Amino acid sequence: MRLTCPQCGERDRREFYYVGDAVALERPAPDAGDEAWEAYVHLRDNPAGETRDLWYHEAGCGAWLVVTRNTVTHAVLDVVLASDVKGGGA
Amino acid sequence: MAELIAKSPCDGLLPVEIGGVTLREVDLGHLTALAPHRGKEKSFAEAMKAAHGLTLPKPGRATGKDGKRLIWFGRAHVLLAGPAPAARLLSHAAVTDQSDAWAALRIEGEGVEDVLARLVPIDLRQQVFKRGHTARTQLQHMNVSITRLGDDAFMILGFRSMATTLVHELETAMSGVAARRAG
Amino acid sequence: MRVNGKGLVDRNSPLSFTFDGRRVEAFRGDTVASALLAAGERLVGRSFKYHRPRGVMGAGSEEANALITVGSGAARDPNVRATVQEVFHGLETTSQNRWPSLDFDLLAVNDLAAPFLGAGFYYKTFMWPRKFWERLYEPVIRRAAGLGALSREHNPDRYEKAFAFCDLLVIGAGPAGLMAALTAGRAGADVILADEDAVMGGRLNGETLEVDGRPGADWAAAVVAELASMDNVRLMPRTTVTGAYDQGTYGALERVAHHLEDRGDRPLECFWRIVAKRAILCAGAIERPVAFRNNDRPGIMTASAVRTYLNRYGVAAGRTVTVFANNDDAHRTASDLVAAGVHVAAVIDSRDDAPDSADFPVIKGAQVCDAAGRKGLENITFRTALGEDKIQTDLLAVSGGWNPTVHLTCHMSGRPTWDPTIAAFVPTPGSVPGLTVAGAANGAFSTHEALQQGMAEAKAALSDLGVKPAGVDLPRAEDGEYEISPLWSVPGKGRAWLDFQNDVTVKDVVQAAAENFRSVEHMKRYTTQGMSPDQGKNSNIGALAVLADATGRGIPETGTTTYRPPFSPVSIAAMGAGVQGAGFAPQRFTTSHVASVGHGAPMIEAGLWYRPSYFPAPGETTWRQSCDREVNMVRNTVGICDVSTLGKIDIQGKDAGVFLDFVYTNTFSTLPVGKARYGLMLREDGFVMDDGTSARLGENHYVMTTTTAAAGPVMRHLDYVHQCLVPDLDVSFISVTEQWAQFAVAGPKSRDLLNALVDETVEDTTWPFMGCAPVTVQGVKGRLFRISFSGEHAYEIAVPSRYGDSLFRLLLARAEAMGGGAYGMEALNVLRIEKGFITHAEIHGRVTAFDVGLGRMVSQKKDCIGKTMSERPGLSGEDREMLVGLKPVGPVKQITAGAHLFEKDADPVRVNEQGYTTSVGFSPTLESYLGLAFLRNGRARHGEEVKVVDHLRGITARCVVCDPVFFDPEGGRMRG
Amino acid sequence: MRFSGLRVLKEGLTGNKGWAAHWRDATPKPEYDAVIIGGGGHGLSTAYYLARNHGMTNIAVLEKGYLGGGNVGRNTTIVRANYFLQGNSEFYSHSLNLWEGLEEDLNYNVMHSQRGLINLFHSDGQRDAFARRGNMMLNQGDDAILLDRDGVRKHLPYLDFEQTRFPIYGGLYHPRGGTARHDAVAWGYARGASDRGVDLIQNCEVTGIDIEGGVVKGVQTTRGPIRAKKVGIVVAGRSGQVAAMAGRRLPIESHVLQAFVTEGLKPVIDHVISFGMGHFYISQSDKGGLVFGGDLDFYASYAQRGNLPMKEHVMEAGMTLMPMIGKARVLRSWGGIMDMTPDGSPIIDRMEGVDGLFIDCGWNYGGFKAVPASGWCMAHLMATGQPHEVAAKFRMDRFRTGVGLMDEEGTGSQHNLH
Repeated sequence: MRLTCPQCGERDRREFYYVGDAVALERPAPDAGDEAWEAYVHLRDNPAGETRDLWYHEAGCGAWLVVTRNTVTHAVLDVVLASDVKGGGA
Repeated sequence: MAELIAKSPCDGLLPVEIGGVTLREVDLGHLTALAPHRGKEKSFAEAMKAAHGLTLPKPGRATGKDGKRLIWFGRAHVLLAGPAPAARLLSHAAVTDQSDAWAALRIEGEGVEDVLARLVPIDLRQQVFKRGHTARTQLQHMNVSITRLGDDAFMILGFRSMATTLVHELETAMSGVAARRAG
Repeated sequence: MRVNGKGLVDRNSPLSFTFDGRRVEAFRGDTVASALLAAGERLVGRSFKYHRPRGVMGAGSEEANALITVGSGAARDPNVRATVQEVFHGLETTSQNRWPSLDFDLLAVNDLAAPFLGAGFYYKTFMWPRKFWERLYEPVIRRAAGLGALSREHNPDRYEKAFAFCDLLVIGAGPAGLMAALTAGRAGADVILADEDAVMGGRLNGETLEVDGRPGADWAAAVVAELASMDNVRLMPRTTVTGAYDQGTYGALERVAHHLEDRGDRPLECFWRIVAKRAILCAGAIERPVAFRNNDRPGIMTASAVRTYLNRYGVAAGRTVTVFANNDDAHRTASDLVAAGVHVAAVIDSRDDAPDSADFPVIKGAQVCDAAGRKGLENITFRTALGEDKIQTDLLAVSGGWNPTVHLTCHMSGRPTWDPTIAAFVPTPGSVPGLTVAGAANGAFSTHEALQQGMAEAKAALSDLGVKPAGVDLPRAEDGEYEISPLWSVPGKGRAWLDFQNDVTVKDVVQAAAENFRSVEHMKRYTTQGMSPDQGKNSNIGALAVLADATGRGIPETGTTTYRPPFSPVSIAAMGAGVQGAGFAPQRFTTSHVASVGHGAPMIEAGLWYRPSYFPAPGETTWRQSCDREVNMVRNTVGICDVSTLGKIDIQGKDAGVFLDFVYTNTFSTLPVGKARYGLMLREDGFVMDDGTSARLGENHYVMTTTTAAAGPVMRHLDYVHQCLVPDLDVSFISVTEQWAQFAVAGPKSRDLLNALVDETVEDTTWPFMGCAPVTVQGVKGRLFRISFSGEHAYEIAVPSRYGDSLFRLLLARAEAMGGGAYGMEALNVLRIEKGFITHAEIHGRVTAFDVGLGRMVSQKKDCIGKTMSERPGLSGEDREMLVGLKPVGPVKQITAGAHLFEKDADPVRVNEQGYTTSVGFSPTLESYLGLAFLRNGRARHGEEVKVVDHLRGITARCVVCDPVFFDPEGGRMRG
Repeated sequence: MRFSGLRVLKEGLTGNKGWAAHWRDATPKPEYDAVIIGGGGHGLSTAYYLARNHGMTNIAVLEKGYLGGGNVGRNTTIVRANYFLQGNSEFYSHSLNLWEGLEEDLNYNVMHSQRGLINLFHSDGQRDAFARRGNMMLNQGDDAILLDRDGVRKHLPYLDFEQTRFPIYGGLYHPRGGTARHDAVAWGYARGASDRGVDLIQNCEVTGIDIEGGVVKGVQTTRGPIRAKKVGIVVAGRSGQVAAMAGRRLPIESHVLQAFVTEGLKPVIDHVISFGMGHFYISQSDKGGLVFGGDLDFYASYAQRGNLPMKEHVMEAGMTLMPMIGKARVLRSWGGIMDMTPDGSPIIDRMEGVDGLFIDCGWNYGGFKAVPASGWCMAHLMATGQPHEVAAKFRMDRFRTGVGLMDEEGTGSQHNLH
């Protein structure tokens, strides 16, 4: 499997660390309540098909990436920097 | 009074030459990691140009030359190799001394691409990875920085503590390639 | 025997090798199989289950029968295909799966018991008495099963792995592959051409077909020569592409030196990971046998293999040859043999309309129904509408048609499509993104079609790649129609083999269907058909057809099993190359490593690092003696310990403090410059992730310390929190673990030692407890932290790593002069247990801040990672197991780590379990074993006596529960 | 038909013509007392024990493909009871007890082979952690022996004791651990259930779950609607999709775990060996193939196939630990889809808010050995409405409350760290 890092270009899967659903980007407020936190930390859509997940280019540039991917075909549809998704532009 | 004696990371391990490929340790001078402060990317680039005459490299590129080089070092960092960082950079970037953190190797000779192809999971062939190209990637199980210095020459930076393994892996690959070329 | 004037072997290079100790003559260019056939050796192996005598069946890597062992001693290599192993002078080969000899095999008795050993018989018996399975039945079955044997010695050979990249990967160098590579190569594309054979050319080398008016093999050689001259083309002979993976990644095994008498430093094999933008599969097709009674006799081969041995190796595999076929292609075998002067008794063709020949008799509408000759074919029986007849023959060349080699197209979950016109499965387009198929692999069986498709697919690939095609002419070649009438098995009594290797017969498949194993997957799993070393390459389609027939379905409805990587078997040594011995993970050495070893310290693994266990002094014979002395030394004078392995992360930026407040449970933004603070980090699920001390070096500058084990994960975590959760913060991190060599200087005399060493004056005003500041050591700028993991007055001094070795030696010399010295991990562990300091033995991933008594460190004034989830009801309260200390109070004075805690009178069984010990050590300071443990509601139980039970080591101790801080609970020594 | 050695002899002498179907192929009835979605190991054992232990025979198992086609047919066949946390310990102990009587109970030889499992450790810290585990096994009444380096050497002399990257300090030996013939387990349960009247329906995919007023009414399938008073979801690998039919999200992500088998070899490895530092475990099948596996590929996937980096990692682990296997050739590799829960432990529970709907899922990569007890406990739950005492801790709400999390690996109650 290969992912195209926006910084480094196409790289082998062995350079990346995986953390799971990109829901991780949407951290609830501390007082959002049990259900919101349960949904954030534990519950997953876990789709058989297109999904968005978070990868870390650990052996490369150190960027966290949001990857849009198909869990059935392993096709990679899009890779963007997580910091861009979070709207952290200067 | 005794003095502290400096030891290089590959002390006693190098140089080696196998089948026309040589591997030696190089002293790059100061190594400084620089991460521009938020919103100061542009002023940092200007300060760097003014202080050291170096252009800020794009991702995957290195600027400058032997003795004074600026190497893209990851999402947030560039690595200044050679001069001590000018004080004026401090107001534009996080400045961290890395002079002792990395083992710096130069590997060169005909067949060096074949040697690295045994260890590095990226395409380092001349037509793709040209002089001035650099990458953060892996070498066997280690995270490294690789920069092409010339047609048959690369610079490899690896963790200081892993220098023994780094040299061992490269030597093994060099002897395997040499044996094939001999045949 | 050899046929003069035929073959590509080098008749000027004779050599010899051994088979079962017998000398066999051969030529360079032979395989073991061709040489054995030339020497008239027909019996080469024994089958898996019935130990039936077997001979060479094919001429490729899919060989089902001729599996041999190459070499001896540690390097012996079992299950090598004799059809692939090239000969060299002195090569040593032996037959397998027979005892005492190939000719006389005792287990051939299984063949007589065959009626009781049919499909799945073992599921129905061997159940009684229960204990007999492990003691009797299973050992007997295991000994009888298996093929070759491993040496049981460490692999002595060198293997290698490598990466390669290209625009276009062409898999297979037959006519289609050569044409594809030529088309792309001339256009200037970056091409890799890989072929499993030593000589490229594929079927062209085994046939007498012409291309462009000259022998196909000559045409192939010319194309290979041209390709070899191109800088943009890389030829990889002896390289099997074994798997297709995501995003254009292919695995390939190169057999580098199996064919060499003197291999020097060459690896035996190299496992390649090839990344290709496009690929064309030109893997050809595999001829399939027909099932009939005793169709596994030595001397029964595929028709194309017989041609290959004749045309490529100059070997006639028999003296009187009979051909049995259901298609035109096999008639070429007879023609080639006759042309070479070999007697062809007859061609038996199942079709009524088979073509006639002037050169040999063709018996139409006929089927071979039996074969005789246990260790070598003697005659066959065939059946026509008129009845049965026999032919004396020593070689039967069989063709049931051809199966395109579709395997790689199925590696990414693709399924092939049934093509009734050729009675075979063909690749389904698009099965592997970026890969197309050409030639026989695509069901195009004529040479013309192969060349034409190879060229067309290469052009399509060039177009995708944006490369302009160059002029290449399509060579002239035969374009015969492939006429076939399906024939899978010949009805009749007796056993007719489908899977030769696993001894699966038509009867087995029919029985499986009767027992309701009607799904093709069930049939495969029940009969083991297709699970043999050829993975069903010779048997899958035949077995499927028999199953379809037995269940009254068509072949497409019955479906196929899945082809999975690897295409042909790959040695573990090749895919796991480069790690034997220490190479599995990098070794990390501290700067004090050499000096520590010089002091006799045994070095132990700490993650990837090596750290000294203890430093034995003269006269000490056990580690405990050294450890006790080192602990006393730190408590009474001064000790030195390398702590460089702890993770150190440089954190800068105007939001550094705010950021740390978010990742730590406690507050760092209020920490004064020049001070350090202990911090606790949670995972988002509320459990403790790591701990460590972070110091504020400047207004916007901190250095964080992590545990050795968590250095990498914490770095990743900080990057995650920053980039994914709070990217607007102005903060950056970089690991400085490698930059600094850091040593603990601990003990009452630590300050004296440092004052004699550093330029600055070290005193409570300049370095109060938890203070930190720059320091100069012999002119070298460093950092000095007043922190303690021993509970003593202590410091950690850091200098750039280049000076680490030197500083360690200097510190050691100074310490020794003061009555102190170095201490290792054992003493470090005892010192911290005495103080109740936790490590990853305690924060093992299942504990909360509450559990370790640090609940108050979770600041209520701010949010932090893990805070909300740490407030879940299950993460605190009296049902939790809490950190406590344990001291023995009974006659047994020893405690062990990993023991469980029980109320003092309770039975030591699970339902009574109350907790467990995590760290224990003998404290020379308190002259007692001490234990850290987790005990249910432990903080409320100080003073209670509990039973500490280690069943494994037979130790049960009575202990009193106490505070985990055993020594100097007020911390006066550390702060003073 | 009762299987026995005598029967094999008799059939052998009469041309093997008397063998009958191991299970009946059933067509769906309009209504059942209970429907099990999923004809894998767990679903079939649930059906078997519903019939055997609770007398419920008007039940059906609905399988979208062929029986035993999921993880029960693609795993490394290890059977063990070596857990150390409350909840897991008693459950897997119960499962091992059931394994030990399984062949007699099913009259089917599943080749359960108690050849012994050895978990290696490579540091004092790991030894302490394994000691805790071994002591819990003994607390539970199971078996465990702590081996030192020489003890390991006696059992496994062929390991690399001198050069390997992580030297072998010792091992935790679990003599009752072992392997079983995975497919036969599914077939044995299928035959047992079918003989007791259970309808086994293959090629029948569930496409919807009918719920009215918070009560389950039945399922929609590719072979028509089926009414049912109780519905059990037992579809490891597809749990998320089926739960979604009931409008539920689960604390599960699906991951690929690869496994490998080599060509047949004469007996060389007599135990099950687990090398935690390298995420590597291996045994040798009775046919002679070395069966081994490693860690997850580590990305959410439903593809039943893996990629090269993990394959290489697994082979590398083998080569550093036991370089004698270098010349063994890998014949086939495959991937199973694992239901990964945040704490690495399973769920057998009622589906909150829907009467009559139950779920058995989240087996992570340890589902095979759990097959008997999982079925036993799921059947108990479905029949009685109460959790079985050995599975009482496999509650879904433990993630919300934090009570009774069973994180054996200590990697965290969050996804993807196991």
